[in-house]
Amino acid sequence: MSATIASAAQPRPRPRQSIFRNHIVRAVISIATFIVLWEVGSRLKLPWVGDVPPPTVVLKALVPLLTDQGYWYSWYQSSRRVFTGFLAAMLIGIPFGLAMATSRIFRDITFPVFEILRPIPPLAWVPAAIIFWPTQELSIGFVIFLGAIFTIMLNVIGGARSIDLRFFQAARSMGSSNWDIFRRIVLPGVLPSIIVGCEVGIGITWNVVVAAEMISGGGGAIQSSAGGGLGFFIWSSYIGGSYPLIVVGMISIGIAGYISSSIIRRLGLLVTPWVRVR
Amino acid sequence: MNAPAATGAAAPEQHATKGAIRIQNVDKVYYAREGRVQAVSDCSLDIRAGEICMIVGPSGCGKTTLLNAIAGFHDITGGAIYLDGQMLCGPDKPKAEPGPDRVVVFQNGALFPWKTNLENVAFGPVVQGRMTKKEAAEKARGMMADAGLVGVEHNYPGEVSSGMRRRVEIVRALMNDPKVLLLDEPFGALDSLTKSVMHEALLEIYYRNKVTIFFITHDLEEAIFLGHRVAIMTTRPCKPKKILDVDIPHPRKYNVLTSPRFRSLMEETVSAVHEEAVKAFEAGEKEM
Amino acid sequence: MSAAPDDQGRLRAGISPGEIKVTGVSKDYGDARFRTQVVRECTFTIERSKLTVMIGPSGCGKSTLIRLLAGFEKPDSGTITLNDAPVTGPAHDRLVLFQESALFPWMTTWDNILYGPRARGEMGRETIEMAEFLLQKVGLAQFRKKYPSQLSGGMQRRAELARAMINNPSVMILDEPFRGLDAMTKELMWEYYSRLFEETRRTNFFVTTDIDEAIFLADRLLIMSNIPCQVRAVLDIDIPRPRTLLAMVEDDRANEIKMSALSILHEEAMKSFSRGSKAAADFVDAYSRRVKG
Amino acid sequence: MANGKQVASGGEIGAWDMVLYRVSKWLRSPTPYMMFVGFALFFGAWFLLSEVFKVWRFASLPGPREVLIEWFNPDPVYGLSLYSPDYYVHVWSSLRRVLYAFVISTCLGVPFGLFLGWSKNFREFTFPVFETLRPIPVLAWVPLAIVMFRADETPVIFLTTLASFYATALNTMLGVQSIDESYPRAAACLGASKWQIFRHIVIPGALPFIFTGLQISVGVAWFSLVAAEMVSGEYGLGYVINTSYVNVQYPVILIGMISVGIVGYASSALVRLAGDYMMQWRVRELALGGGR
Repeated sequence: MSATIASAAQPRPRPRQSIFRNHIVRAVISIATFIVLWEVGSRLKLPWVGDVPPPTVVLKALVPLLTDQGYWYSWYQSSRRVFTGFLAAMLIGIPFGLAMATSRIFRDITFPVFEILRPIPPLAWVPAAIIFWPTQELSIGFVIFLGAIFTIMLNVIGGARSIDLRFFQAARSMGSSNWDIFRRIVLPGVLPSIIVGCEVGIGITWNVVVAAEMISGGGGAIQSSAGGGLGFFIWSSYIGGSYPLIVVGMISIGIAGYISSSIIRRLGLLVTPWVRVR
Repeated sequence: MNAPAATGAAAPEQHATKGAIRIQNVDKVYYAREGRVQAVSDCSLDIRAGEICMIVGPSGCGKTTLLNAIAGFHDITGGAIYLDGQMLCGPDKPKAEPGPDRVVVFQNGALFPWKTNLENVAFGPVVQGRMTKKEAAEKARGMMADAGLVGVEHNYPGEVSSGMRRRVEIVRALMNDPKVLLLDEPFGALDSLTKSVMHEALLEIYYRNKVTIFFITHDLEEAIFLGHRVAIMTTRPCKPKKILDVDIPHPRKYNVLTSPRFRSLMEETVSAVHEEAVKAFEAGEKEM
Repeated sequence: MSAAPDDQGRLRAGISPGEIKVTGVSKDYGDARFRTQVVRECTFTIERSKLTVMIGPSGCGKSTLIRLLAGFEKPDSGTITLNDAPVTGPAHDRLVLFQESALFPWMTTWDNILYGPRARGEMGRETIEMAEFLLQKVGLAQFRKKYPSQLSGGMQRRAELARAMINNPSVMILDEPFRGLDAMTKELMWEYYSRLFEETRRTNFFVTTDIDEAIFLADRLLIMSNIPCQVRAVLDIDIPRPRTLLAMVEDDRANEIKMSALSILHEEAMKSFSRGSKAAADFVDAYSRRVKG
Repeated sequence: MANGKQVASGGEIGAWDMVLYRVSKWLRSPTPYMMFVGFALFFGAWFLLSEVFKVWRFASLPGPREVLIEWFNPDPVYGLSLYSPDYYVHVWSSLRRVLYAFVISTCLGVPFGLFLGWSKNFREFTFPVFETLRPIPVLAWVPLAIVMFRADETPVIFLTTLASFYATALNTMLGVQSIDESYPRAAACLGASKWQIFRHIVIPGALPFIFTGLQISVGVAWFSLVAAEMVSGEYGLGYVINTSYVNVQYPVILIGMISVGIVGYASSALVRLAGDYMMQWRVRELALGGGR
């Protein structure tokens, strides 16, 4: 229930100060308070927080790293793994999900198997993957793939089911062929759900890659070095006792995860312009 | 003061003495993302105790803003609103307190889906602390029976038809013995045949309870069929353009719809509203 | 929006209005103990170049009938023919406009309108020109690049009309197309739509629950009974076209028709209302006693 | 919607009749038989590849027959089967950790989420911190958690709690924000005080989202628990999976995986049941609106 907008020429006096600014200010206050509390808590050696290095120390540890090749190589390693595993999950998960959504028989056959595999957490697959795949890299890739594929497939199926029946009827009565309906109704109809699935999936992927690298580094499952990565970076910092670097690693992964999910969101909006406008 | 003159021809049956609303030069301005919006401007309207006053205007014309001001959901930026001579909101107190003397029935229905119909109806007196749960349930059962709502007490609102849900909501409002019932397009989403059944049901309830009814709609037939008076509002900003006395005697039944008097009133309204509608329609398209 | 003569010619070009005959059609749903007959022994004709309006209480099986006419489903018994050829499945000679908008949200107005020709591979220069013309006709020329979510309710309906018309169907079937619009926009849409009909004289079948809408639009009015769906009455509405809202309110003949339709409908509405639950039936009972007494 | 559903509710039809009807309809459709085909294909392929033909890398994987025999073996070769008490010790310690984590995260997350949604001031001051910490994967916390809590048990529970907490709090907040504006307004009209609105409107209104959050929360709890147990800790199913690998007891890995799957599935089913129990109104609404 909105009423008309008064002519644009009129000045726009606001009775109170801008809410927008207010809310940014509040966010800054909130994060600053958090950092100060962290600093104080760890300096005072409070229980629990006491062993976490204070932010100033973390910052000091971070600065030399910025020019360190090894650190950036870890970024590269993890990102490469996430990217390939995730790409594989998309390449297999999306067509598979679409097939399940469009063919009743295919769904009836494969969905129950898929449902009994789904509750097994991806990381529980790590040892089995190592036994199966010839190289370390492939087994990590496989686990990452597993982490993302279930979410992507579920979203594809759910998205296809939620397409309005009338769209099919309308298309059918205007003379569409099956292929035309698939290409011009089903595909665009599931696209938004695919993007949502990918966004959630990539979050899981970062979780998995960190753990897989850690397990390969120190947990004992994989004895030989797995060739770095941010998870390994954290784990080796822990083994080496350089605690500030643990925090640096965590923040790095947080940033990497955030960047990758916003890239997906951006790309998603690019390919679904009708969702963007509104 | 510029209260519209009462012609008396359609004066409501004077059983009720409470529930007169005086809306006096009300202004409402708010700031949206697009800038300053004048929703209501210098709007004055007198609603007599115990009458059904229909507010007609195209959607988005600011009718609901007016209702929100009376109910106390929003503040006003100018003017004042009185209920039985008492100021609800005015210059010193821009926002009224929502209270059980002015109960709203919402556009899309606001029965709490997690409570059964009976619990919904009993809700008011219990939270006000006027009755115990048991007393309230007793009274609720009685009132629901009066409105023909038997056998659905222990169903959840989601289980009954939409027409039924609206009736439960009206009964829930009446449980509080309100002075005024504020209805915000309550039948807008119903199909037209169910709607006609609901109109008669609402009148039935009204004849027994005699509360003031402030009824927002954009359906002209509904407005004339139900109302003692019909206030046609201008589009953006909202203020009364024409106030029509509906001198068809109550009680009314659906065959009123084809009576000559009804038709002449309909003509009068259609011509008054049509140009507003076109204006709103065009404005809407321009905005897009 | 008045139509120039050549406009009218263009609109009518390529239209061959059809006639649908429905004979003794029945349709059941569910199976074994849960079987319900939704349509029973329905017989009526949708006459050539006329606007036939069907009215009945909501939930009376009208939508089922539409699915049968469109060919999305098959009747259990009886026949449906278009120009004496039996209807076997969906085809673009019978197009359906659905309740609320069924424009594809991922296509612009322009792509939506051209969907049908594109799907059938009929994208000649003439088609493009026709699309352009129709876009002008429904007043959406500036909105060709907009997505449906950017259009107002009334504009969406008009875009949908254009999307259907470009396929040159011999019959258009409209299932409560103006439901969900607010009452005032709706009335403007009636005027717009009936003018469009008058210009094209295509066979139209229009389903609604609104008596005013029905009388305003119809050449013939079919009044349906409650489940199972059957034709209760057929009224010929002989009010001259073009019609306007004001003229209709003043018209005595319209009022007479309304009166007789209302009395049938009110009865059916009460029945359909009470079908929902036992409580509603009790209510209707008590109510009708009170009204009489 | 002039068909099917509404029509069928004409007569008096009991809930049990409806269940019978649905089951018989399901049995008459191809679905259950296709499901059987699917399982047969999956297990058959696994069996043939790993135990009969021993193709390529499949040879090193334990086959289904081998796993089942070991799992149901009263005298297990590798010391872990349904008959060995150790098995239950592992299951129980994982279960206990998840339970702790779930209870703690629910007790903290639900009120936190409710306040986030209810009070704009609270949200604006606390949510930024929440949002800054959230992108850090829970599993990246593992070493830090070990450093912070030192003991054996607490780091694992902390990690699991953290993962669940995010899901619960976020969904609860969304739940409160999803409540239609007219519900609190209607309550205010009927004379409810602020606290009464919170109790009668905000909490039940957010309940559907809260339970979605709890479902996700159980899922991620198992997800991170297994990882945490694989890296640190003694006992627990994650630990079993990892040590069996190190000790080359391959069938036990599979036993561990299957057990995690079953227990995980059962726990989320429990949460769903609890949700259905607490939200009768939704169950009944959905039962009515079943078909198109």
